[in-house]
Amino acid sequence: MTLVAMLLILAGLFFFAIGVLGILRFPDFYSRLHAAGKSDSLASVLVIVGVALYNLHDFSFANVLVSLKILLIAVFIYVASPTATHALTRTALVLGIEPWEKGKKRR
Amino acid sequence: MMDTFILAAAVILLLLILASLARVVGGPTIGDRILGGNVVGTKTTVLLLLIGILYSDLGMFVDIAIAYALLNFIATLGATKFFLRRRNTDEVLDEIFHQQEDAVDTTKGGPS
Amino acid sequence: MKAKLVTFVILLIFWIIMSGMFDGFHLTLGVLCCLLVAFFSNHLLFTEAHPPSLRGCLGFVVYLPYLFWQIIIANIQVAFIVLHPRMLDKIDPHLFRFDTVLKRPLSKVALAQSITLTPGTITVDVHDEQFTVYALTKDAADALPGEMEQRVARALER
Amino acid sequence: MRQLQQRVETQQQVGESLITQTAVRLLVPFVQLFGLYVIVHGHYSPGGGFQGGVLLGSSFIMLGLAYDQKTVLRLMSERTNILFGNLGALIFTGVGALCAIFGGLFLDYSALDVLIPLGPIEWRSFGIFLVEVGVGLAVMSIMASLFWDLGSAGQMDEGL
Repeated sequence: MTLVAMLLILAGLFFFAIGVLGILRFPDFYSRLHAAGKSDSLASVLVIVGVALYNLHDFSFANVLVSLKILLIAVFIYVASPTATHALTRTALVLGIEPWEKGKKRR
Repeated sequence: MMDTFILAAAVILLLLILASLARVVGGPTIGDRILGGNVVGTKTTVLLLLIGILYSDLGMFVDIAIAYALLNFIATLGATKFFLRRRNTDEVLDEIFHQQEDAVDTTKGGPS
Repeated sequence: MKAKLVTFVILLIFWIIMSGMFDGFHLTLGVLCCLLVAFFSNHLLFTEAHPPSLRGCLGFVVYLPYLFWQIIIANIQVAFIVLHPRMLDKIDPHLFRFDTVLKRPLSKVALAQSITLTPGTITVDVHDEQFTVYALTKDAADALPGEMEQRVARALER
Repeated sequence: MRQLQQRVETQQQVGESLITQTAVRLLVPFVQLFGLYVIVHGHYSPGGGFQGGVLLGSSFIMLGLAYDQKTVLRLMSERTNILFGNLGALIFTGVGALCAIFGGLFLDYSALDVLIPLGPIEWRSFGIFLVEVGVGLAVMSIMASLFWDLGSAGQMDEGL
């Protein structure tokens, strides 16, 4: 159980690192949103499931409830994170932030 | 042993938060700054859970994490809504879409 | 009435998971709070035109593993693009539009959120039947609307 | 209430996003319940009256951000909101003053034992709970009305 939790947390950290690298390396705002929105939601859910599994290592009813509570955060992130990404993209398009096109310099 | 691992994970997460702060401070557009704030918020939610394990009082820190995730979501929504400010989004989107189509047509039709 | 009852039961389950205390004082207050919220905002969780149905929930639960698999594929693709040394050759961002066959607002939103979470695409706008999508690569744009729309239709329509 | 339902059904207005509206609509009942949970469990977990009140108020702020202000004002009118705020302040000071009347100090809950004999320790925990409900109501009302007033410059028409 603990080993699985460790692996999940490591995978989560890897995807967090990918997300951060993405928002530092991509050329424009919209592609940064791709990196941030996707990597962050998967990575945080992986770490959260890992923490919930690790919490079960001394098994009791109260700990099961706490683990379920942690999983509620994962559900919340899966509703909220795409919504935030969508709202940001929409606002940026309406504000007129220019997308990067092939052959231009990165900003 | 597990405590050391969790501590290392928390420290790595902190370093990642510092790296994404670069986007908040030096982002060329306002969208980048909001995006950076959102990313930092997501990481902080997870970091709170890890701190909860380290203090071996997870049930308490989960409440804080949920509240933090919620407030982060509301902050992003509020910021985007503030910059939209009663504009007619549909018309603007139509305009952008047609501009892009025209650009594609000219690049295809013209001498390459 | 049915909507209120279902909302109350869902909220009570939520409360019990959150609370973790089963003495009389907290349980009574929990039931009271759930009644209050269920009475005050049941029309937010379930609208009148689409009352709660067991079939919809089951269909959504069947849909989730597929969505999760797609999300993992999406992340591996993004990781590949981010770690690629000549990243700028790989990406070709552009907007595109398509029409959907979905009717219910809820299933449209489910499709939009799935698109946002899966390979290289972000939903920008949903207007009537028209989806405006921002794609990172050409391949990702060509794949829409494909299997995902059919799966959402099977899970949530009707 | 009826008209809010129609808004929820028809959804599409100028400049409003269906996705944001639906996500917020599904989240709001759970946010409200979480706020009530934070108020009720104030003395076992972090939080209490103020934090729970902020969460309750933020549920109205979320609705105001996704729909527009008129819709939220139909769910909870300005008059009800002011009433809640004053009721919260009344509960807080009322409990305190009752303590003072029955021979203790201000907010010395064990003095309320004369009123209903439960024992001073039980009264201390129950008195804290009553005060927290009062604080929560007041903070909820003030958060909501702050957002409404600032967002619409006092006009209460469209909102941010």
